[in-house]
Amino acid sequence: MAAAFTPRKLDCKDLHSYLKTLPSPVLDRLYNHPATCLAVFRELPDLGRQYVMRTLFVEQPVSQAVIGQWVNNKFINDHRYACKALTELRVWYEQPIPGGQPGWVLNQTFRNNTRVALLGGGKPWIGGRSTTVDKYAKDILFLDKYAQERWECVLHFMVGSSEGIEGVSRDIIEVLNNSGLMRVDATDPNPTITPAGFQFLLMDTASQVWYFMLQYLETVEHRGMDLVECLSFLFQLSFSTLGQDYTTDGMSESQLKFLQHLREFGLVYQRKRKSQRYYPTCLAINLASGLSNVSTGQEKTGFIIVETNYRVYAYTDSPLKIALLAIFCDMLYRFPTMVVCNLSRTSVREALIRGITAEQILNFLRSHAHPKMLADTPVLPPTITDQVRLWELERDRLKFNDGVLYSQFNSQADYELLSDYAKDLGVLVWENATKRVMVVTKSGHDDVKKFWKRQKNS
Amino acid sequence: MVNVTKGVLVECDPAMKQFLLHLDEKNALGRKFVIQDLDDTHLFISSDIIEILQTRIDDLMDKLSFPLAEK
Amino acid sequence: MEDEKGYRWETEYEKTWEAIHEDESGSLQASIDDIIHKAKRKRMLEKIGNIRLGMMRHLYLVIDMSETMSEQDLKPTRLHSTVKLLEHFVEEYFDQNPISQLGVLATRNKRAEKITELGGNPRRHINTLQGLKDRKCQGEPSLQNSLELAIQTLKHMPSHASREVLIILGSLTTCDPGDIDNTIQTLKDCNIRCSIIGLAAEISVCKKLCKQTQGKYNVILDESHYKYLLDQHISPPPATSNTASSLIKMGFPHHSLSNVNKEERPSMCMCHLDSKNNEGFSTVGYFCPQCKSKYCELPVECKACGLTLVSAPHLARSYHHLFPLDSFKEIPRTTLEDVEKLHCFSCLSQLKDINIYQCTQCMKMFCLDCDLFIHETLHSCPGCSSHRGTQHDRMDTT
Amino acid sequence: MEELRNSSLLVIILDTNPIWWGQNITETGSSVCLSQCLNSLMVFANSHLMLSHYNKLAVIAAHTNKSCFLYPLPKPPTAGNTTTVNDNDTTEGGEENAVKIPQMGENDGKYELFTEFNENLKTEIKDLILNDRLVGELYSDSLVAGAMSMAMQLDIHRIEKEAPIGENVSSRILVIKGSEDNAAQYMNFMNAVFTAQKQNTVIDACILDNDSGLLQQACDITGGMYLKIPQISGLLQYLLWVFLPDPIMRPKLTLPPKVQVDYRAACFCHRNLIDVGYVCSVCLSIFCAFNPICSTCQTTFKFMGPPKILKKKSKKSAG
Repeated sequence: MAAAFTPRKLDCKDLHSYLKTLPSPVLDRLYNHPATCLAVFRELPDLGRQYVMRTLFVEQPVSQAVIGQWVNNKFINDHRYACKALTELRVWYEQPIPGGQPGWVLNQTFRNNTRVALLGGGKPWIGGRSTTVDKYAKDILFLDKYAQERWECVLHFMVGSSEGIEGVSRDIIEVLNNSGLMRVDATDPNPTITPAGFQFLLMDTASQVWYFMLQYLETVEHRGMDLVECLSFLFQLSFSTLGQDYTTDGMSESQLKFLQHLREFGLVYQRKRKSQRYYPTCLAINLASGLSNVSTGQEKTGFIIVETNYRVYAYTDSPLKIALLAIFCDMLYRFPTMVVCNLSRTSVREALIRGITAEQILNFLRSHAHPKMLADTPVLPPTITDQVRLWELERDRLKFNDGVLYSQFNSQADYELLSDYAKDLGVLVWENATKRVMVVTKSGHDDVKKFWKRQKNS
Repeated sequence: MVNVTKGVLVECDPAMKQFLLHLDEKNALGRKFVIQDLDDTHLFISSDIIEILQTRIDDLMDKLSFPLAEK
Repeated sequence: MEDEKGYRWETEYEKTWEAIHEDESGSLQASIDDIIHKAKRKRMLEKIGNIRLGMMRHLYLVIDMSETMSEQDLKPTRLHSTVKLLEHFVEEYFDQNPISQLGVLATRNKRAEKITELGGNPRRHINTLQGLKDRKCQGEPSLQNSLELAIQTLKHMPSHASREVLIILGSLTTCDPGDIDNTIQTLKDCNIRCSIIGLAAEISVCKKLCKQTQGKYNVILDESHYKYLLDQHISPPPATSNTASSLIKMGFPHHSLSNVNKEERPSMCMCHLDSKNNEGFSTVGYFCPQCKSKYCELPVECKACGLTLVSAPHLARSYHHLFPLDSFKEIPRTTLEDVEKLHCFSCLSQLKDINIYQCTQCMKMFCLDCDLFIHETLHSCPGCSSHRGTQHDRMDTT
Repeated sequence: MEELRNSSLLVIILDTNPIWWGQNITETGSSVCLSQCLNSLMVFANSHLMLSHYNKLAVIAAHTNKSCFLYPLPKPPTAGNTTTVNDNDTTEGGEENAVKIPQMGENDGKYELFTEFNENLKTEIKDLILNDRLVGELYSDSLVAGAMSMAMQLDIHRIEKEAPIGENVSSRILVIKGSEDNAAQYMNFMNAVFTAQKQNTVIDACILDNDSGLLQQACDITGGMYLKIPQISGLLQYLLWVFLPDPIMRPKLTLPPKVQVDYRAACFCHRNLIDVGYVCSVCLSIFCAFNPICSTCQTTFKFMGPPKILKKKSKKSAG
């Protein structure tokens, strides 16, 4: 009950934090593919990238003191941060230099494959470009449209609109359910959207795809596919060229299966299931940019105008976009190419109750703002941003914590004994030593009670 | 001797606390619910009242806010 | 009447529909594009051609600080708006006139006071200008007192330099101790050019002053017009006929860095001699080639031997005024063959505008944006300078 | 990590002067020829592209008789693609000649974008050098100023037209140069430098042989790095060390100290560098000796004894 009152923020990891969760043998295997090395390299902090570039052609370990000197003393924190990131991702590890002093040496696999990516040599990437001309060659416009349609199918499915539902496969539904974006209720066979799902809808496409892929990758091993192979392939896709066709030659069983899934999500285009050729779409290619949690320039131009009188005009006829707006707006009028709606306290509150944060709403409005609005700074009128935030704060005036109240202690010593114990356990939420009153969390109550009984008996 | 009571710890701003105390005093929710007044920003209340309390507070906020846009 | 145009703001908006024509498909887009495009090019074409310019300018800015300047017809107040625009003006002024000098005077309470001395450092002027925002606007301005104050310094300036005063006047009155006609006569004798930008309405005495001293007198319409008027004072004015021309001896000092010569001793620079702290005491600096005095910035006049010290880039910055780039020829896109294959020489984009611009020397084609950029900022044609045959500087050919 | 996405445009201007490269091999006995330098350059350029998804690149050749883009190239519109400058998300490879792929470089583990860029660069350089035979005269200096003007334009075009909102494009120009300064292009050169300063574009210079006074000034004015490398064979290490970090990164790193800049001017009459000279008050032409008539603007100067005394006198007489 009380838990429902604190909205759960959708946790979208970036590549760095995702890779950190992987065990080191998996990481080492991942570095066997140049594309992964490239992707990891780009995720490193600025200084880290410079270190890698400087040591890329140095075979021996480099003294840590020497590397420390590359950096201006004022930026020692940046230096430490970079070193930590490099170590965490196993890009380099510690090894003493001949004099016995501590040094860093690049991970050999990483070094070799980064060099391959940079200079050439080594094995060709999986698949590779097709060597023949495609009779049914597709241009970029087509691919963009295709990818957008596929992805919107997924979103349509989530908002429960009837459009394009047939395009959503069981696999997609499974991922959506597993990730907690949708939920199957006992009463209704069709899955319904969860608060997390609403937050998901308001993210930009690149982040959506990345979040979705992360959730998908969690399930990969259950499906009997190899995580490393899939990841390598995914990274490779993100470094391929839009509008270029690639062949499926040389792909492993897992990867072919993976490719079929990607086809369902709209990350690649394949004319027929058995076709030997596929085109990566912008969804896959933008994955690399989605990694760093920024929106891509590929997004369609914005369509929303927000006025200071809380009125929102959306120049669109897409039912999906209208459905998204309806999550936090009151619809007023609908015209063939535009809808007019109002941001009101009730409508925003409804969204907030669903677990959507004010920041997400504002972000959605900002990222889909009409070019005319983008010309102003700030993009959204400050009255609107402030008010939406205030509406959110207003709901936060009361914080409920289930707990147990301990009062009427006989002695100060008893009180201190118990409060210290609760403090050590980290379950003490409030105390007042003079009144000899304290509150512990519900979960901590059992431990504290047991402790008290033991104390009393002894 | 120690007295143990289960309930909910409420953290809020002083104004809100006064409102809660007021509701309690006036029996506005049909009964008393504040178990202990802890300090300026904390109250300890019985847990079964929360749902009713929520709606009451929402009502209050509704009364306090004005429709911002004309339909 | 020259003043007729732009006198009433409505004039600009009369019969606006006449300028718009529908194209075959009934769309107005084409003619709107055309209007925008003409406006873009207008400023560029207004530039004056190759005439003698007064390149070494000594300019006094006189700022009215009287009560009228706290009026709010410019937002937030006249003074704030003025200071903001002047900051930009000072920066641009030194960018375009690197070997020139500038000083600031203020007038209020029937007096005139010197805010900054004539000098060549934009930062110092901008800092003091920003300080002006917090000062109170009081009393009446005095035109005569401020002019006299400016004359005192300007009349000592060398005869080859152009001497100028630019007055920002918010008030409609002036409180003068004597006959301003005498002052105007002195200004004329000293060859000082006075220009005034009025913030309120036209005043006869100002008009007379500007006319007699060959300056410009304008009254602003709104803030953007204000900026436009100020911008007109950025480019050097044509030299007056009685400015003496001469060859000036200048020094191009070496810049020395501390790490080059270890045994060199640190020394005090001439510009910070009066300062109490250690500022300016180092081995780094510019050394006068004639007497070896040290300065920490250029351009400056050597305090020891009187030599003007500049660096070559300072002079080079002004050359584009003297050798302006000829305008490009405008060619309608439709008259060309193979239009699809054409792309702008410098930015490589396809040429899609209605008109294409062609350099008359190297015959390379450019898009409108690049054309504007070339003439407003770059001042040299990328096409010409990237071919051996046409690369030579315009200053060699003139 | 960062709110605004920073993309960095690097324009490399490579001096391809055949005379200097030829001399470099014959006279100094150096074994480094243009193609080796080109290899280093390509690794460096690849590294730049590798640093970030949003990094962009252009290469311009400053040749003896012309300067021209090596990469990107204006696309024939048949490719159905209006973006011409390299961008990782858009394509260069949308061309119809898929059959050509196996020929251009063995299909290996190199990132295909790099492969493509490198192949394009090689072809263009080859064309450029083979065309030399068609041109009669060769000069020992290169058209760096032209290349810089082109770089500035490209830069502006990108910033104003193509950069999406919220993208912060920082651009810089790296000049890799061996041949001597081209005095005839002084004004064009300086104009490009001032434009760069205005646009906050940094100019870096990597000097292979003769110190360049002009580039020293350019780097100093725009806040870039000027480095004369001791041996050409170490080019790649210097490029990666000094020139790979973009200007935002540089304050964090320990880099070689700034060089002493020669701010002397060249006189208009003999193109000599002078310490003290005479400047025409009307047109600012610089002369190394006193002349009664300005050769540039034909102004007749009042002849009043030695100019230095004239200056003092005029001051006194006015006061």
